Amino acid sequence: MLLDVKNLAVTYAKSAAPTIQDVSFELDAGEILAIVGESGSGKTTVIRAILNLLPGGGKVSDGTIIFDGKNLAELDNSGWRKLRGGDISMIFQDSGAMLNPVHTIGKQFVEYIQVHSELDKTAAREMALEKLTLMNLPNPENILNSYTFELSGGMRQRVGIAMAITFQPKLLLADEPTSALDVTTQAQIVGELMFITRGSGAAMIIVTHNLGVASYLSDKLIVMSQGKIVEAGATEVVVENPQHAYTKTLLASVPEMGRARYV
Amino acid sequence: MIETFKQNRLFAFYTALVVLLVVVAIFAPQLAPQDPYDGNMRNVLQPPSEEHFLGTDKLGRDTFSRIICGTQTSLFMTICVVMLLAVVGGAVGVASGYFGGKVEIILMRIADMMLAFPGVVLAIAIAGILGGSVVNTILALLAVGWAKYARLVRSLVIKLRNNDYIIAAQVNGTRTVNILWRHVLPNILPMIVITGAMDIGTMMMEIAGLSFLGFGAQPPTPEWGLMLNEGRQYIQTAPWLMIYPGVAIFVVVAIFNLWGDALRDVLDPRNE
Amino acid sequence: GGDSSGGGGDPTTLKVGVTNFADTLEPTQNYFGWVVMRYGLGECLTKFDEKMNITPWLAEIWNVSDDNLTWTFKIRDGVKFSNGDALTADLVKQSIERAFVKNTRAATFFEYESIAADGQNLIITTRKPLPGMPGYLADPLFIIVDVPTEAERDFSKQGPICTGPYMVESFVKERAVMKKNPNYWAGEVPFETVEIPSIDDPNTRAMALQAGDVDVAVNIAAGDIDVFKGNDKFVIDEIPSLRVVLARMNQNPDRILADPNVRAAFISGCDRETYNEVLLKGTFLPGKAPVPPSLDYGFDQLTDPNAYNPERAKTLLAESGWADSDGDGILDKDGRPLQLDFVVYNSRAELPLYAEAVQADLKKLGFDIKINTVDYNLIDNMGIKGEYDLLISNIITANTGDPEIFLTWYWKTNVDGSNPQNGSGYSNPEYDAKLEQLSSEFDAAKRRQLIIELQQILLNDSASIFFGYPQTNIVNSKRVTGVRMYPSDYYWITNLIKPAGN
Amino acid sequence: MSEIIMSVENLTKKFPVRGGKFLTACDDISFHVRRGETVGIVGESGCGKTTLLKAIMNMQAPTSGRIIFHGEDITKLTGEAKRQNYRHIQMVFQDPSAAFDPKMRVKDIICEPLVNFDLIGAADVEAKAQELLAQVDLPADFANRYPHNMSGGQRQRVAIARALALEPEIIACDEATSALDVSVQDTIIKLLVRLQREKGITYIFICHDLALVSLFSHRIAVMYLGNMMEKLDGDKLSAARHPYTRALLKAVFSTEREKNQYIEILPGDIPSPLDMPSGCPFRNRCVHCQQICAEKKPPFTEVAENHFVACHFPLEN
Amino acid sequence: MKRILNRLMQMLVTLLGVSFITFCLAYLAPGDPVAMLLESADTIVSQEVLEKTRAELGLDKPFLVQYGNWLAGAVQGDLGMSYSAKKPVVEKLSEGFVGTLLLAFVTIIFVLIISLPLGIWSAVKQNQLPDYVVRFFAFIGVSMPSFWLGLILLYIFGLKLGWFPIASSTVTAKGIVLPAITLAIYQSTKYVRQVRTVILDELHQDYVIGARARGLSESAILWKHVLPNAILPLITLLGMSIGWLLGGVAVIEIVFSWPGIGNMAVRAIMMRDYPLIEGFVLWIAVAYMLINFLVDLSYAWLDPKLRRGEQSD
Ligand SMILES: Nc1ncnc2c1ncn2[C@@H]1O[C@H](COP(=O)(O)OP(=O)(O)OP(=O)(O)O)[C@@H](O)[C@H]1O
Ligand SMILES: Nc1ncnc2c1ncn2[C@@H]1O[C@H](COP(=O)(O)OP(=O)(O)OP(=O)(O)O)[C@@H](O)[C@H]1O
Ligand SMILES: [Mg+2]
Ligand SMILES: [Mg+2]
Repeated sequence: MLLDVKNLAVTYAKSAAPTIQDVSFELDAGEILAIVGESGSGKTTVIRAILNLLPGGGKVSDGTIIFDGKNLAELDNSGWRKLRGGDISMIFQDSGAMLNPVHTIGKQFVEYIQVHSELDKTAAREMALEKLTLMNLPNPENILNSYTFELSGGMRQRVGIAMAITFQPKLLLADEPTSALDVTTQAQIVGELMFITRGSGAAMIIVTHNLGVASYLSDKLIVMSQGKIVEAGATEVVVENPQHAYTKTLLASVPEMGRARYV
Repeated sequence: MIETFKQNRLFAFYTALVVLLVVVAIFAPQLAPQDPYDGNMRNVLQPPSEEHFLGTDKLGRDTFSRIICGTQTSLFMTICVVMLLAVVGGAVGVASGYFGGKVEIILMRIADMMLAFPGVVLAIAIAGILGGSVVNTILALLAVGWAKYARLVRSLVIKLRNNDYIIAAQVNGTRTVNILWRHVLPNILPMIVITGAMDIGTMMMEIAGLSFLGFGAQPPTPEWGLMLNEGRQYIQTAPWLMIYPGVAIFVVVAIFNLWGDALRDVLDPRNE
Repeated sequence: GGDSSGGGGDPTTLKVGVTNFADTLEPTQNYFGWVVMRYGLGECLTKFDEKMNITPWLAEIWNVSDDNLTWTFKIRDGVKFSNGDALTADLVKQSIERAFVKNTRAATFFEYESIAADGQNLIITTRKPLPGMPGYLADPLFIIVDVPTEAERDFSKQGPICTGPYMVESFVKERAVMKKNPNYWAGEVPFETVEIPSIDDPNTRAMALQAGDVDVAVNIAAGDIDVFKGNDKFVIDEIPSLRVVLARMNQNPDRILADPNVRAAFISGCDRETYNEVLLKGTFLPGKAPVPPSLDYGFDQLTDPNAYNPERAKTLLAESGWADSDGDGILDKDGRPLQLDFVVYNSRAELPLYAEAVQADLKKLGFDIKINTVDYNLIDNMGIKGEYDLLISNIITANTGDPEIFLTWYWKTNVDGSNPQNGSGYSNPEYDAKLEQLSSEFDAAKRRQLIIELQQILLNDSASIFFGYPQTNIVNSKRVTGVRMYPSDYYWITNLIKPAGN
Repeated sequence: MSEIIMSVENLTKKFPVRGGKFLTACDDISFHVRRGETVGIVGESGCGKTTLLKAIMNMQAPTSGRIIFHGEDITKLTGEAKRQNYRHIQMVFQDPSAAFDPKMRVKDIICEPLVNFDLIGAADVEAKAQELLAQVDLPADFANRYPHNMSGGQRQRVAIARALALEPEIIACDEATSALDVSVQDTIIKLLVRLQREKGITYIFICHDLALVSLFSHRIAVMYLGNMMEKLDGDKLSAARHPYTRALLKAVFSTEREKNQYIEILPGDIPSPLDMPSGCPFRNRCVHCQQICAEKKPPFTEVAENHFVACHFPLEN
Repeated sequence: MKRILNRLMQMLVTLLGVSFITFCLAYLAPGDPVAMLLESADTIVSQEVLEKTRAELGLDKPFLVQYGNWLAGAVQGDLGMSYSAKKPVVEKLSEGFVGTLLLAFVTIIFVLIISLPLGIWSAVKQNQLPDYVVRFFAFIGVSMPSFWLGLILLYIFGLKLGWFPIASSTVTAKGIVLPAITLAIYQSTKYVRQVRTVILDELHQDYVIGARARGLSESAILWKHVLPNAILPLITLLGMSIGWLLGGVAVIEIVFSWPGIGNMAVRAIMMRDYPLIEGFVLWIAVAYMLINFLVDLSYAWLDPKLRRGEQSD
């Protein structure tokens, strides 16, 4: 088992009740897990907790996260640094915003590669080029010399994915990687994510509020509501035969082409 | 209101201090143990003693009484300046921010010009040319300071103007006057108040600076900057004359700065 | 007090902390000649000694013809300008004529029929007998400059070529640097360089001296003098000066002070004794008459009708119809409040002090006195134009050896600008007549008597208020010796100031 | 078929941008709106939907073109006439949390339009507010709440209540549900549809979600890069014939997994509106592109009843 | 390039406005300029001479013509004669210029040395002891009148300890220390807060989370990512401070008798030397504009958005 999350609880402020509670799930290598649920239900919190990147003083207040046999709670700072961007990578809703606006993409890509390897600058750049090419990005050389604001949303997202897969991570965490994109671009990115994970055997947790994307992409599905998992299981089973009332409403509310019209 | 105080003890505490200062300022003549203007000329430059808590000055006036009364002068001038700044700057800012067009271009050009100056120096020039007096000091600081407020308010109004709820108000058929009065003003007021509160300390210091240079309050007004300037002459022989007005400025400015900070924490919509 | 005055320092450099009002070193501009002389740069034909006696300087000896109209000054042989030019009577003539061309004040000292040079003799013929002539020529306005060098030298920028022990190295208002004049005629010049920072604030000046930033400081204020008294690192030379602190009273028509009763009330309301003895710690003598007691012009026999008497002041005001009709504590008459504009400058510490003390005292009588602090440079012009109700200044009373010029300038009737210095509107024919008499009186005793009478007239008329008479001082650290204060206040840096070691 | 209540005629909006160029946000857009119907306008980001709506709402004057409503060109209205026009056209905003003055209570918010047109007095506010709240299924005690004390869905109901207050003929919605969760979106749409039935309101509904638009619009207009590509009846969307519309349809993921096997990826990015391709705006991403597409901008042609397509080579069903 | 030209044009317009306002100020100020120029302490000039000089100087012309003439002179570096010094304003200004420039320079260096490390430290240690300590002192600093601080420093270090001169009527290395430190303390207290805020702002940006997620160390994030971003707002601040300092810091210059332009300005005002005041105000405006312009240039150079925008023009 690659990842084993048990009874995870996260608390933001000192005295407040935990924002998420009792979250448990397992993930095997090569599996794709989708987390869906209403906004504010704690989806982002779950995956940030895995990388210990909780914002604003958030703390794991209970539970364990075992990754690849290691209890992550026992990691020290350098252990975390190795893990982040190494065995576990993250893809954000807007990967562009996650890059420094005053440095070129190339500079940051190379820096990232050098943090996790012994490569020199040229070799690192080679590697960056290679990863970008893998993402079907036209003219990768040009992209390395660009700043984030010079790329379109779809391109930025692809750069983010290219960086995330650089070191063949065992686990990819994707937080709404397509929510800011147009439908046509979304289809492109979803396709690429699928291709990459299936191709490399990496496991992935994808947070999305698009149930269609979730059912297209994932093997397992978790439905969250108000900080708790209300339903979990194989995607097919959950989508086709939802048990929990909330999941049912959710599925029924998704506007689907060709469903009964409102008018 | 009471809720706010409960939630923010620190703010309540600073507010209490501010209220105390205001009370001291209002009742300064009653609180001062002696006449701040009239001293015993046979009893000058006395070091602090039981009778004269902070000593006496060059004309035998009681320093403590003068410092107490200085609260009135200082606070009165500062509050005048800040209020006028807010009103004048605010009006200009709203006019140019909401209506835009030529008026805006002209007003903002002038404001930019004013901002292209180190305020204090220009204030010195204006106060100097007009001649030192309380009113002229206020005018000078007003002439120099309005631009900052106008800019601030304008940017707030512009942000607001593109806000959905202002657009909604227009779509609802709200008349312009009402939009300004009911929607724009209440929503920029907190920022103006915050800025004003945070400026009180600065203004107090600038007023003291002007007086220190001789362009502000004139003798025999008990004004701290002026007292400091006078005390400077006696830095060696009667250092208390220089130290205590400075301490007074420091304490009052500090209180207002703390209060301003706390007020910002309380009022700033971003902190909600 | 701090006793950390730097002991060491460069023995070839003298540092003097002064107040300076001069923007340039052109001696004929404004009163800038004073500075030229004080800095050890310029010299005159005659000089006042410690007792205010006229003594020879660039002129060795002089005499006046029997008709008292023609003066002959024998110019000292062997005197050289700092550039090496020899001083001749002709150059002196040019210099004096230049002063007359450049500054109208020259004519207020004397008007000449002719000036001629004859060998080393300078012959001046005047229109009327002028007993004060040798004293007039001691005035810094008549500093002897090397006029022909003006062709290649801008005096106002580079400073004039003169005969003093030091010459200009650099000058800006804030700081002058003088260097040794290699051609000096009267003996050794002890310092290579004299640095003269201008420290207008009296208190800062004192601190600079104390901290060893300067070796000599002029005019330490009353508040600070105690710091140096009894401190064995410093020497104080304090003398009664020839100065008086007075406030002109603008009595032109329409002015509140045009009413002699109000003037008298004003003066009676001021407790001058307290101001001088307490506020100024006795560094000033209480004022009464125009001429200070340090000069023998009958100070004690003059009677001051306006001695401190607040009750009398109240009565006088009431007599003139001033009453507090609106209950604001300020008297008024015909709707006009008893408000006076009191012009003050700051570079002398006692002036604002007097003004504020007066302000406090007279408030009790119902005066509302507005203090208007201006720069020293504006004072005289404001005085001339009468832009004041009261204008305080610290004035030298006998810059020509006796008070004649002083008594003339400020109180002689000003007919269409004939005596611009009197902008106050004061006019008394009797006074003018006596002045006329004085101007051609050669007999010392009679002159003294006239001056006493003149003073009494001013006192009786409440023409001005005389606050006090300062001691002047110059304080030096024991690094140097030979520092002296002269009553005339003209000579600060001389070649008598030497490093202490020598 | 009901009467035409508003017609947009040749509406063009250009923004001057740096370098003296122009950005064409809306290019010669024309369509009708019929009373009691919903017109859904779909398109990807930056295609000019909001610009179009701003013209309709009289918030931004178009560069050219007219919008005829009640027989007059409302883009020319100013001052009081413009204000009076808002009695008949109201709007619901995308972000329900930004659309209210945070300092006002719900009752004041929803009655503000009525007060503005002097239709009710201060005394009637409470009652009227409760009546309006009831229409949008909110309890009466919401009248005294502040906007920040409500959930997103509740706020959007308040927004709808406010838009209803004047009983306008047209309500324009700019992405009115895209900030909401799907389940909330569902109830809001149902509410809108109910109100339309009860009051005969006309909606102009701007949205980027093709599926959603298809489910409740009577008419759908598809926009791309400032141009209108296809107009057709809402229930006939699957019969769309423009390659772009088709591509959109194929990019929609579904929870019904078997449908997802039809996902097709449209290559390339949307061109920058500053750098528009000549001829057909879609040609650089279109697999059916031919010579003429680069040369001539395709005109609208009616390929079936009420079905217009701007394409030189409309696809067959 | 175009942007820069644009900026320059804007600056010129602003300068024109500033010059007009100052000219108005001087024009409306009480007193007859000719009389002020010609008369000195003891001389009053006759009406004819006044009229004649007035005509010579063109001061009898209509207001706008006078302004035009003055402006034409100003463009050629002629700002008229100082009433008090009776020498050209430009010359008088240049006397104070060196002192002010030097003081500004040294102060800014002190400010940077004090405030950058403290600000960064306090941001990184947000809500920990170092942060509280730094903020406490910064707070004390902002609430303390600078002239009072100056006097106290003067008393201690000049008078009691004798380390520095009491009055620096000339520009000396020793003399600059106390005024520069006073100013630096005063300014630093503001800067420390600003640096802290700016750094904190940046630390909360998404790209910091991104960098963490990529496994970068905290120090690499701070130095390589946060600082380059923080520099832009700080440059603006720095520009404002330099401009402020170049205007001459009258109060401090007076406390320390520093021969700067602020000191001169205060005297000019006391002496009602309007041409000098005009010249002074104009100088400040020019200095401010120049600094702003430099700040803009540095933005164009440092901010990739602007840099790239420039190229595509
Ligand atoms: N920095 C923070 N401090 C305090 N509370 C937070 C913080 N970040 C998130 N929360 C709270 O935690 C809860 C879960 O937030 P989270 O971002 O995980 O939700 P989400 O499911 O990702 O929502 P969305 O779909 O809107 O992204 C929310 O109620 C939010 O208010
Ligand atoms: N005021 C403006 N000035 C310049 N360009 C503008 C302005 N408003 C909109 N645009 C541009 O016009 C184009 C259309 O904008 P619009 O907001 O109408 O798009 P949209 O379809 O509403 O997009 P979205 O789905 O992102 O809201 C965009 O390229 C936009 O950048
Ligand atoms: Mg989230
Ligand atoms: Mg939009």
